[in-house]
Amino acid sequence: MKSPALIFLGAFLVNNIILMRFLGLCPFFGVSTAVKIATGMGMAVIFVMTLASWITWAIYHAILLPFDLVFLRTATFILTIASLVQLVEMFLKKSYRVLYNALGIYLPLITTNCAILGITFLNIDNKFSLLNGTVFALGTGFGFTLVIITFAAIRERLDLAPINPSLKGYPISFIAASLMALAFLGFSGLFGLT
Amino acid sequence: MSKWRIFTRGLVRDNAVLVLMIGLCPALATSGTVRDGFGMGLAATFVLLFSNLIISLLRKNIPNEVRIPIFILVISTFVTIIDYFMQAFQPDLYRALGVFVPLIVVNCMILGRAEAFASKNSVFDAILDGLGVGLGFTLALTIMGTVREILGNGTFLGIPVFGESFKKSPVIFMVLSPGAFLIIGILKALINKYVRKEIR
Amino acid sequence: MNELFVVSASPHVRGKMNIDLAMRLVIIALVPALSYSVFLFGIRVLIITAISIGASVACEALMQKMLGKKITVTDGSAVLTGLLLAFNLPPAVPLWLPAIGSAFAIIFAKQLFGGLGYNFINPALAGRAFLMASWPLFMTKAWLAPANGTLSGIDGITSATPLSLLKNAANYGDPSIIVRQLNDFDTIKNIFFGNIGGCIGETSALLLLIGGLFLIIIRVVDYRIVVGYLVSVAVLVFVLPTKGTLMFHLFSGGLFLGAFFMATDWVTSPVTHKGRWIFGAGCGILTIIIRIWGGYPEGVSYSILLMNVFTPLIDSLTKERVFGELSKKKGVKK
Amino acid sequence: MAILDSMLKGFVGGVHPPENKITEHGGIETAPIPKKVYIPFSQHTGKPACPLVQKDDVVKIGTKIGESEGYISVPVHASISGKVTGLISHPHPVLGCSLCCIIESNGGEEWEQSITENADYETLSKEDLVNAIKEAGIVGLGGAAFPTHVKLSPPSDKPIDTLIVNGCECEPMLTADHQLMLEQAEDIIKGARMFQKILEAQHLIFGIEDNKKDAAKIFRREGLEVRVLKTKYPQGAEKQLIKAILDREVPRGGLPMDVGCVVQNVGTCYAAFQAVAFNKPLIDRVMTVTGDGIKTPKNVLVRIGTPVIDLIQFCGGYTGKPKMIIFGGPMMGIAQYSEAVPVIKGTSGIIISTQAWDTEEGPCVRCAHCVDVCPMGLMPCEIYKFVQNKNFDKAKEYGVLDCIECGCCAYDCTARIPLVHYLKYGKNEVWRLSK
Repeated sequence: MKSPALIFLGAFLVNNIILMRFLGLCPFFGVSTAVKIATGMGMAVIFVMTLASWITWAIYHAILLPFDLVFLRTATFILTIASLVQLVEMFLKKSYRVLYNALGIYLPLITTNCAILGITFLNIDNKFSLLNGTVFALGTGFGFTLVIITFAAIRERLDLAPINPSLKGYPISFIAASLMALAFLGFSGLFGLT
Repeated sequence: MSKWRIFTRGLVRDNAVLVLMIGLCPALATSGTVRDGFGMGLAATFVLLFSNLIISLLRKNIPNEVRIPIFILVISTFVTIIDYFMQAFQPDLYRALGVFVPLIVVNCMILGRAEAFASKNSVFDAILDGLGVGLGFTLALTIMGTVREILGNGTFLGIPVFGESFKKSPVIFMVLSPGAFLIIGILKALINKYVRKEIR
Repeated sequence: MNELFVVSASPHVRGKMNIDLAMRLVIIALVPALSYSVFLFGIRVLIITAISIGASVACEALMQKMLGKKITVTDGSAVLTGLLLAFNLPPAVPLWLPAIGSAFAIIFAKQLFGGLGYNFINPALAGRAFLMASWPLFMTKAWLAPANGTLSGIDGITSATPLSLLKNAANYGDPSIIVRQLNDFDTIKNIFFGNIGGCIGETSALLLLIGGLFLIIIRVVDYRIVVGYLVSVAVLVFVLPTKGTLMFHLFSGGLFLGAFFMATDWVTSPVTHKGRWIFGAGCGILTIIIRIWGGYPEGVSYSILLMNVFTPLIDSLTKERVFGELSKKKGVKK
Repeated sequence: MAILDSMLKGFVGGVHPPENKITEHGGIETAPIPKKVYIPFSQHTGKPACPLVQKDDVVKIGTKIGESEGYISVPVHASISGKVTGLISHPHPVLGCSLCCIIESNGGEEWEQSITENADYETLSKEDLVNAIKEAGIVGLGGAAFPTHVKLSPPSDKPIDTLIVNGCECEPMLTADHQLMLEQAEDIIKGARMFQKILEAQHLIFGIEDNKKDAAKIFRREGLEVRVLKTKYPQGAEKQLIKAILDREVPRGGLPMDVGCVVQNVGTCYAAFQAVAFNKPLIDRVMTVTGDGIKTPKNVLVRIGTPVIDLIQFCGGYTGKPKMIIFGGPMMGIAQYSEAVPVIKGTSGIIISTQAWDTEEGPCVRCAHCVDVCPMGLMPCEIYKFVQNKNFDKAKEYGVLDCIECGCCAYDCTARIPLVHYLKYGKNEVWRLSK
């Protein structure tokens, strides 16, 4: 069993959710036009991802496993996350106005973010305990945030470059992401993690 | 709109991955080999086809306020079916695709077709649309899988191409994650340059 | 006389440094290391370098033509990319390898992004990382023993460079003896003067140091990045659990090549002063982390690549202090 | 080296172009009275003066031909005696074209009667002194031509403790201020003392670069406080000079008076003294005519409005085929397309050059030399890209409005990008958009 610190680093750098696991690509390309926006999105993802991993872990271990309903996993998880996001949005709007203003517009986008659901599935597939699952979700969320903010800064620079019209937009972003992933290969094998 | 147009629109003109740039996660993650890409494409097509079918059948009975949860339920039912089916009959493929099989449920392509097309059109049209979009997705993944497998592994469906010496030292980069990003970037650029104009 | 005079924007005098000159000066600063490498590993080094440079220049010209731009291969930047890529290759790689690496570097890391000045990641290092990902065997095993020396700098061990020996000492004999040998004065001397195996351009720390100092003095290379890099490496060697001594870590591998010539690449390093310190320190930290805990024996090129990726972010977070800004302390008197 | 530079007291950044001060020991020669002068009504920062004369009016030297319009404005005076032959639009060294009064000389030197020695000027009140300076049309002669009386009337809530007299002349090639300091030190000191009295400043400090030690010596001998500064461009820019001498930073968007300082150029001190002690309006100035395109480079005392061609003849004509005529120094001067442009109050020098810069600009390679040398701590390489992409919000955020257009960035640009040009354009657009 790997220690929580290694799980965190693995999820944060080595198996970065976006660059290595290909999860959450829609927000990665869609919400990375400016550093400020990307930061908001990243924070929202960290927040929701951690909450979601707790709740789905509880549902899985308290309901689905004991009652032999594992086959309902996909359906329950996605509905749980969708309603969780709704609840969080309502709760923030009422009680934490500042946080709501910062994260509010990103919350609805998160429902369709496969990263959240993916992490809850991976938590189960890896048979993580609650602690490890939390650490894993946090590491993943930070990895997501780091990469999306960095990518946003790169794209701000790409906007000013004389790029061929047929490469503008998605193609050059993909190629930039490819080079980013290439650089992140430098982390592979860190602490023996693969 | 002719039936043929409904089918081909999803296949080519509004190809989910290569033109609309949706459903990217599975497209990049599972296109390391032809088999994985094709398998993933078919799995998604299955879900798309049947969710379109059911939603189109029920379209007059679904209350508008709760339509999204119901769509998700329908979709996740078929995702669970294909999930268990592949686990039973294609264990190798299932292992290769990993978490991306259950994640078909959040593929915006599927929910998007349910919302935009199946819930408003006849059953036959919905089937055609589902098939078109699904096969378009399969096509894109297969193309990417082909390029990446040939370059990155020196094989096509496991059969060596370009001789044994290339198979010994292929461009491994292509099967790694940066290769996936690079290939789709190049494909998208080529489409922008040569194809997009003519279709419009 | 009714002819109109030339009207151009001020200033009407210009400094001596320009892009072409700077590129040529960097190339000149690298020539000693290259010549020494030819002496060490033979004429093959020259062939690899020539192929690398040739492919790089050819791809640059081809891409510029295809993208409908002015062909500017004479500015020397493509030559420098090719040269630096060759410097990062083991001397016994197959001859097609540098050509492919150069092509990747120029096409995907540079020209598609808009050419010189717009690439966000060092093309030569991107080329190297691409080769490393694709053909790891060639990139980590194709060493040649230097003339009058051994690959490791230690007598009797001929299959590993000093850094991989440090990392996997157990594979080559008794680890404690090997580590002691590696940190011997004789070994360090071999490493410093370049009497060891390694990538084409990284063997002689001394010659790289001379070239690098020359570039710092003529202001082509910013001292902040170099100092930040080397100092952070030095500090971490003391703080972190590593078997190598300070001298061993500073002189071995591509550290000097990276710190003086590649991390300091104008285009891909931050423009702010604070940013340059951060960039240099970040490179040093990542280098040592990869050397100690990473999956590769050497971390220089990946550390620089990673910091290249963070450069735009560093730039936007570390704006220079504008004159008169927040000058509560000094500005408003009374 | 850069490390040492930043440790020395002074401002950060700056460049040191070749000085080329070939007229350093030349002395000041008086140019002959031109046959015709073209006197623009706008020679200063602020509103142009309002014409007072008409065609065929007869004027004498010192006759007021334009009245100041509003507070930030000064009057304009005739610099020769003769007849007004027209008020037309004529090439202007800064504005392209502008309304000029053309006066044809009658060959004589008839001065306006009021121009007489005012022996008891020291008894005048502060207000009278400021008014006399304004009426004489005195502006900052360092180049910016900002009306002097405005600088001398700071609001009461901003007390001035230090008057700095700027004798830096940091622009390469120019030596007019240097010569003036050598030849007219006495009057400059009297002018500076007068300013000090007006401003009620406790301290009077002369700032002189270390390539003009002889001038510094003269002022020292008079018992004045002189700071010899490192020869570095733009040492003579107000904000940088204050930083170097007093280690105070003028806040962003602020003026020297915000940190209790006023900076006056040595030429301004001289002219203001003349204005008060002899009632002499600003009708001439000392300037340098130099460059490789002129036969005998000189420092000359020139009547305002003299067309540049007359000066070129006075200085022996061109050496070869001239390519450029630059009004001002090589760093901030403005290139002229015609030799008909007249000398105006702010013209500190004229450079005739036989070479022109290749204007082709390369791609920015982010060498950050511009960031290193910018005395204002800006990032010209980033700002220029925002301007190029018409992203003026970002340009403003990065401080384009703080640019002092000194030209250091473009001087040191390895890609030969006319950064100052882009920044000026950016500034204008930001101003335009914020209106």
